[in-house]
Amino acid sequence: MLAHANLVIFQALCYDARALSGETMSPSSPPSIHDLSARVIENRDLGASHFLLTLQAEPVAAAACPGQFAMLRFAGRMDPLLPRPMSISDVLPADGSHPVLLQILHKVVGRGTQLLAALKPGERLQVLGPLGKPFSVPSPVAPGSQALMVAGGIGVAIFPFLVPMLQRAGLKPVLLFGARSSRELVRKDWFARQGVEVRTATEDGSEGAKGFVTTLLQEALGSSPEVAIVYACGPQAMLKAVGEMLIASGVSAQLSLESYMGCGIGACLGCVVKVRRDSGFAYARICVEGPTFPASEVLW
Amino acid sequence: MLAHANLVIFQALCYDARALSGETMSPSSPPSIHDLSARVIENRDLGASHFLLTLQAEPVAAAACPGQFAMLRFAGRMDPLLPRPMSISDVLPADGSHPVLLQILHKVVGRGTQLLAALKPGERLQVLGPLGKPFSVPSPVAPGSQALMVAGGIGVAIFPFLVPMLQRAGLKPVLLFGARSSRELVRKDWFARQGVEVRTATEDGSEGAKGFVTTLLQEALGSSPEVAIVYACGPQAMLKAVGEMLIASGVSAQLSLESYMGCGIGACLGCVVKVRRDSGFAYARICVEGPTFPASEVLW
Amino acid sequence: MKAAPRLEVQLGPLKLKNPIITASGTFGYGTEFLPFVDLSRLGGICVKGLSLSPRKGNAPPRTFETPAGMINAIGLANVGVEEFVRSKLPALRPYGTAIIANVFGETVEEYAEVARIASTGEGLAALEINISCPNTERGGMVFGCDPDGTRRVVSAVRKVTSLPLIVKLTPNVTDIVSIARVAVDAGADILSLVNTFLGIAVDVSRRRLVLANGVGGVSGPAIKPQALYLVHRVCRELQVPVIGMGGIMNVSDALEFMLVGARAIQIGTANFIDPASSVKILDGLLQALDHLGIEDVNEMVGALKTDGPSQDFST
Amino acid sequence: MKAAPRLEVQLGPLKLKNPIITASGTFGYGTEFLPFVDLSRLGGICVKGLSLSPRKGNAPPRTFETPAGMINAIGLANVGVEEFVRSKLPALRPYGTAIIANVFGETVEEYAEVARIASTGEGLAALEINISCPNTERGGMVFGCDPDGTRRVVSAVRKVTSLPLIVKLTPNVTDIVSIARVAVDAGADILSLVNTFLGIAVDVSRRRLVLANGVGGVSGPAIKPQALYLVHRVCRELQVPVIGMGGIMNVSDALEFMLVGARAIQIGTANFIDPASSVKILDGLLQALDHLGIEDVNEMVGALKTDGPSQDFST
Ligand SMILES: Cc1cc2nc3c(=O)[nH]c(=O)nc-3n(C[C@H](O)[C@H](O)[C@H](O)COP(=O)(O)OP(=O)(O)OC[C@H]3O[C@@H](n4cnc5c(N)ncnc54)[C@H](O)[C@@H]3O)c2cc1C
Ligand SMILES: Cc1cc2nc3c(=O)[nH]c(=O)nc-3n(C[C@H](O)[C@H](O)[C@H](O)COP(=O)(O)OP(=O)(O)OC[C@H]3O[C@@H](n4cnc5c(N)ncnc54)[C@H](O)[C@@H]3O)c2cc1C
Ligand SMILES: Cc1cc2nc3c(=O)[nH]c(=O)nc-3n(C[C@H](O)[C@H](O)[C@H](O)COP(=O)(O)O)c2cc1C
Ligand SMILES: Cc1cc2nc3c(=O)[nH]c(=O)nc-3n(C[C@H](O)[C@H](O)[C@H](O)COP(=O)(O)O)c2cc1C
Ligand code: FES
Ligand code: FES
Repeated sequence: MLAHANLVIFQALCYDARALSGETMSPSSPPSIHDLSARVIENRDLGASHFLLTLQAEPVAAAACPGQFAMLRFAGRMDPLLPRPMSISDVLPADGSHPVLLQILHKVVGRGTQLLAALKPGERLQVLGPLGKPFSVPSPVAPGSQALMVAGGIGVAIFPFLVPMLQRAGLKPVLLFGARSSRELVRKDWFARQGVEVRTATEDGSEGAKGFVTTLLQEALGSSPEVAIVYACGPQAMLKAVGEMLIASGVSAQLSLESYMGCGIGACLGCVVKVRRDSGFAYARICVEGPTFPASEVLW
Repeated sequence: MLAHANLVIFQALCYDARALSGETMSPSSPPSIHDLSARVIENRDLGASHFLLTLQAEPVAAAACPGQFAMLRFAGRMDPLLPRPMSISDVLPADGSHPVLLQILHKVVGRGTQLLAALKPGERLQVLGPLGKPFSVPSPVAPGSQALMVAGGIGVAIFPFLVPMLQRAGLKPVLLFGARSSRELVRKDWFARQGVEVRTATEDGSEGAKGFVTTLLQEALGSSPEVAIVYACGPQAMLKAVGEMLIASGVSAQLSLESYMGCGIGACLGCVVKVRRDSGFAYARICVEGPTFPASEVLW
Repeated sequence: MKAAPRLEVQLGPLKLKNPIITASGTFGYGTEFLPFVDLSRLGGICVKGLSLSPRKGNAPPRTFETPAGMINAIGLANVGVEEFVRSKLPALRPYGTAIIANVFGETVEEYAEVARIASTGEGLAALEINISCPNTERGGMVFGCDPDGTRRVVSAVRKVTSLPLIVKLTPNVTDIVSIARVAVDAGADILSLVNTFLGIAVDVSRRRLVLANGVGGVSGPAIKPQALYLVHRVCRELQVPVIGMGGIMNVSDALEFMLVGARAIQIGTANFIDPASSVKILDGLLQALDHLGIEDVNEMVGALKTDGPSQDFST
Repeated sequence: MKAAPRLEVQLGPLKLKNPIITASGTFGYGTEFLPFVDLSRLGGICVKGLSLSPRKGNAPPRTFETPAGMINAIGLANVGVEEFVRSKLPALRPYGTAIIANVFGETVEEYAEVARIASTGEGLAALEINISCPNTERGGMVFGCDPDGTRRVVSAVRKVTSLPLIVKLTPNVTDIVSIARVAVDAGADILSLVNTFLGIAVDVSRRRLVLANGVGGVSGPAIKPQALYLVHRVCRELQVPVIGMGGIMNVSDALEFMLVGARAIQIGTANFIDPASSVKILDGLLQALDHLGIEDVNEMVGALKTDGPSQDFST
């Protein structure tokens, strides 16, 4: 198993922590969960069925940490029935006209995301969050060492919120971003503007390396400078491949997993993944024990 | 049973007939039914949960006759599942910017009408129609004789489309309009502007006579000038009372009935009402044999 | 240019030009749908359930909407089998589509007599017997809810008809497979399932059951997972051809039923939501097969993969 | 000022401060809901089904959305009855709410042993036995699907506990009343119904069943008409106190179950949609009773009017 000793987990007030200048990042009691009716501020069409939804959901945004998610639902609807889990893609600092805002980056794949895509400014959406175990950031780190963010497709959604945390911890964030084609490399320029080095791969070769993001990862792990930690989010097949590469390489890695979810709060036991426990295995709930797991824990 | 001999039924091209100047109103083959995706042109909030929805649904509007209805549904939704029957409240003549338009006047009572109320211009709604048996208009009529339109609450929705037909047939239309309170006497002024005499009753006495619309009807039947025909639409209890008064008075009358509907096209046999047939009774489908029935036929 | 996928399916003695059938009670006597559907395109049409004498049906209200479904207690209103043979069947014959007469009775003898008369109808493709009908001779127990009732009805009908015999099963039983087996042993060529699930609706403000009949049958998308389960079970346990139905609204639903083993499917409640559902699903099927590169729809029948994780049917 | 409506209900030996109970398997061990629900306000909490040994449950996927419902095959994952008594029950005790242990086994002896151990738990208000569990000794036949299995389980449990005994019925039977009667004869103080309906989900693109277990249980609004029907039937036929459930999402649904005769109700899937559903429904109930001018919630129990049109239960 991965040693957790050198990882500091931001379990509380990550948004506030981000606003602080110092390095006062110590674990504390779990953040409170809020269930509120959020107003849509903006729902930007990024093309290729991707949308960036900005919500006024201050208590959720203020309590959120990178890697956490929220359950989104349309109040009063009986079909689709279940809330949809979505990563908290970013929180925007308060300005004069708005308090802290919450951002969700999503891709239309079915009925729930179709409804999300149709939301217009002023409309409302029920938001339950923040939920799940955040990413953890290693500390201290060797000067100049890298943190790789490996994104497959819409998996990129989870990373914007993580970037400033990594930077504050003294890590150099690098985004390895794979997608089917150039059009699906959404928010790439945003990362670049934050000073993140972005390397891309597309299956159709329309941009960056032709092939899968795992090729980029292989290269990055092979070359200097030192990679302190790897974060990955994307389709299960990709996560499995990434996880195996990282266990082989010995670099510590955190995977963000997905699953159908009933409740999002640990009650239905629906969202499990097989994980290594003691000598055998256990089913861990992705919504509570995850969605972030050390790569070495997950038994596919 | 009511004699049908002196009733001419406009079964075809009622909208076009209305545009004609002459009296060429002869029965013809049944109108065709259309199922189309209609664009919302306007959805006007009339207060007291009433909305006037204007749709671009030209083929339906062009084929419609007063008294008919349409089935409205939200394509792709599984809940609420069934389409909602709504009277064709009016059709608006084509102008430079729009072809013939369809109007629906509805009141929010449940989930379907809530969805209708939330429609915004540019959005789409599936419309199946025109459906059902239209009102019929007596011909010839004694000069100066009246046609009473008895409306209970949202039952008024069915009458705007009927007004010009009555006027063209040489009848003087009078609207007897009952509602809970003054705020629910929607579109009253519209009728007045069309030259319809409007008499009102409210249960709380906030406008017109205090009490039920049946009081207005009793008065109207008792006084001259001659009432050639009565049309009624409203809650079942009101229709029953109106029907009984009219059978007693001998004035010919047509009631527009409502029911839960499955299909609207005669296939499910769900929407029946008990009617007099031969020596016994039968169940007639409101969506096909109705919604308009001679008062004397209905067995409550 | 590629040829269009082949859609013809064979269910024992019954050949259909495609697997799309409209379900009994949801498609009138067919002609109601002329403004919306080219009847000649359908694989089959099951007409409203027929009885010996005409029936008026139940008092209203007869239908009500439920979450993602509806509940009905029409009371099997119909014109009677003789009138069907005389006037309804001839009107459908010209379309060259398999016409299936859905029949029922309140006694075994009535079932047989209705079936016999229906079978005299020229051009009828098959009989579908609705065994979800209460046996008035035995205290109202539904025939299809016990093996004995099922056996007696099916055998009696089998004796009076040489038409392909479809037995339509009720889902309101503990063990549908045992009933299915009895139906096949008694002479069914084909099984169709499911009929509606028993349900009620309550009007809180009036403190009454909504339907005048009290209880009704639930249909529509709400019942799809249950219907799929029952079709899958019957297809796994028996070799008989199966027609699947219950909540089919689109081509994906139709393919789900075919993958678990149904050779044809029936479209019921969907006809009320969009009267052109049946042909839209047919068009969707052609497109889907074409898209998947499948040349014959029969390749989809029972094509569910069952390797991999256990698929234990005991829980 | 008017007094608030009285909410206390008595179910045989079990008194609840109000009729709102959270359903087994949908409310964890209670504490998961501390951020959303003041547990002390609930009438009762049914914990996740407990077995003799801890169970890991089924492989994923375990849940899937269906039209207006969901399907689950969790596989009865739980910490085991001993761990429940040791750590989970004490955490719930301070809230002064009736804690109900839902128990099951794969043999009659296991049922009895789990029930015996659960009954040692201090402060437990009642046992609910889930008889929708396959009997591993008899080829996986579900205990609650036949009268004999039901009788044996209920009698065995009755012998080892003096706690109020709730028997939770499966809806997947031809005649729920006969099973209910056996349960009562064998010693049930209270019946609760319904458990989930059997169903499957099919993934067309992968040509597989979605759930790793294959079959699962359907819950949520989709099943409400069917659940209401079964609760109504049992309440009409038997005098035993009944706890109703199946798709209750709001106060209107809750009142529907009470009108047909349920003295208390359980909230299941709704807890997943909005974790505060249980208390919101409780608040809604208070408001509704107040609005209707009803002083005691018991006035609603079985208050369905049955005069007027016939309410025939045979069709
Ligand atoms: C912790 C977590 C965080 C997530 N973050 C994001 C995010 O930031 N942006 C984003 O676009 N998506 C995210 N997802 C995935 C997202 O929840 C699903 O894509 C979404 O629920 C699909 O909803 P739908 O109604 O559009 O699709 P549905 O109508 O439910 O189904 C459409 C298709 O999507 C698939 N699907 C449905 N639900 C899931 C699921 N939970 N996981 C995987 N596949 C699913 C099904 O296989 C189906 O074919 C996340 C999932 C989890 C568990
Ligand atoms: C031929 C016909 C024409 C109609 N024309 C109009 C119209 O022009 N304007 C208008 O506002 N309404 C009209 N109605 C009534 C309208 O169809 C219902 O009010 C509507 O379906 C309710 O939908 P909902 O989803 O909002 O309510 P639901 O969520 O279904 O139910 C809310 C309440 O409305 C009642 N209800 C539901 N459906 C009906 C129904 N069909 N008839 C009576 N009560 C019902 C129920 O008792 C329930 O309590 C018409 C009905 C028919 C049959
Ligand atoms: C209004 C209505 C009437 C029905 N009448 C009959 C009938 O007469 N005979 C019959 O065998 N099934 C009848 N059914 C059952 C359907 O044929 C079908 O089995 C059931 O509705 C499930 O399919 P669905 O969910 O696609 O509607 C009826 C269903 C509905 C909704
Ligand atoms: C995810 C899930 C897990 C469940 N686990 C159990 C269980 O362990 N024991 C039990 O008796 N019922 C269990 N049930 C059934 C519920 O308690 C309830 O009977 C059923 O879901 C119907 O109610 P609903 O529609 O309100 O959810 C479970 C239901 C769900 C959805
Ligand atoms: S989604 Fe319910 S336990 Fe995770
Ligand atoms: S609504 Fe179906 S027959 Fe009238």
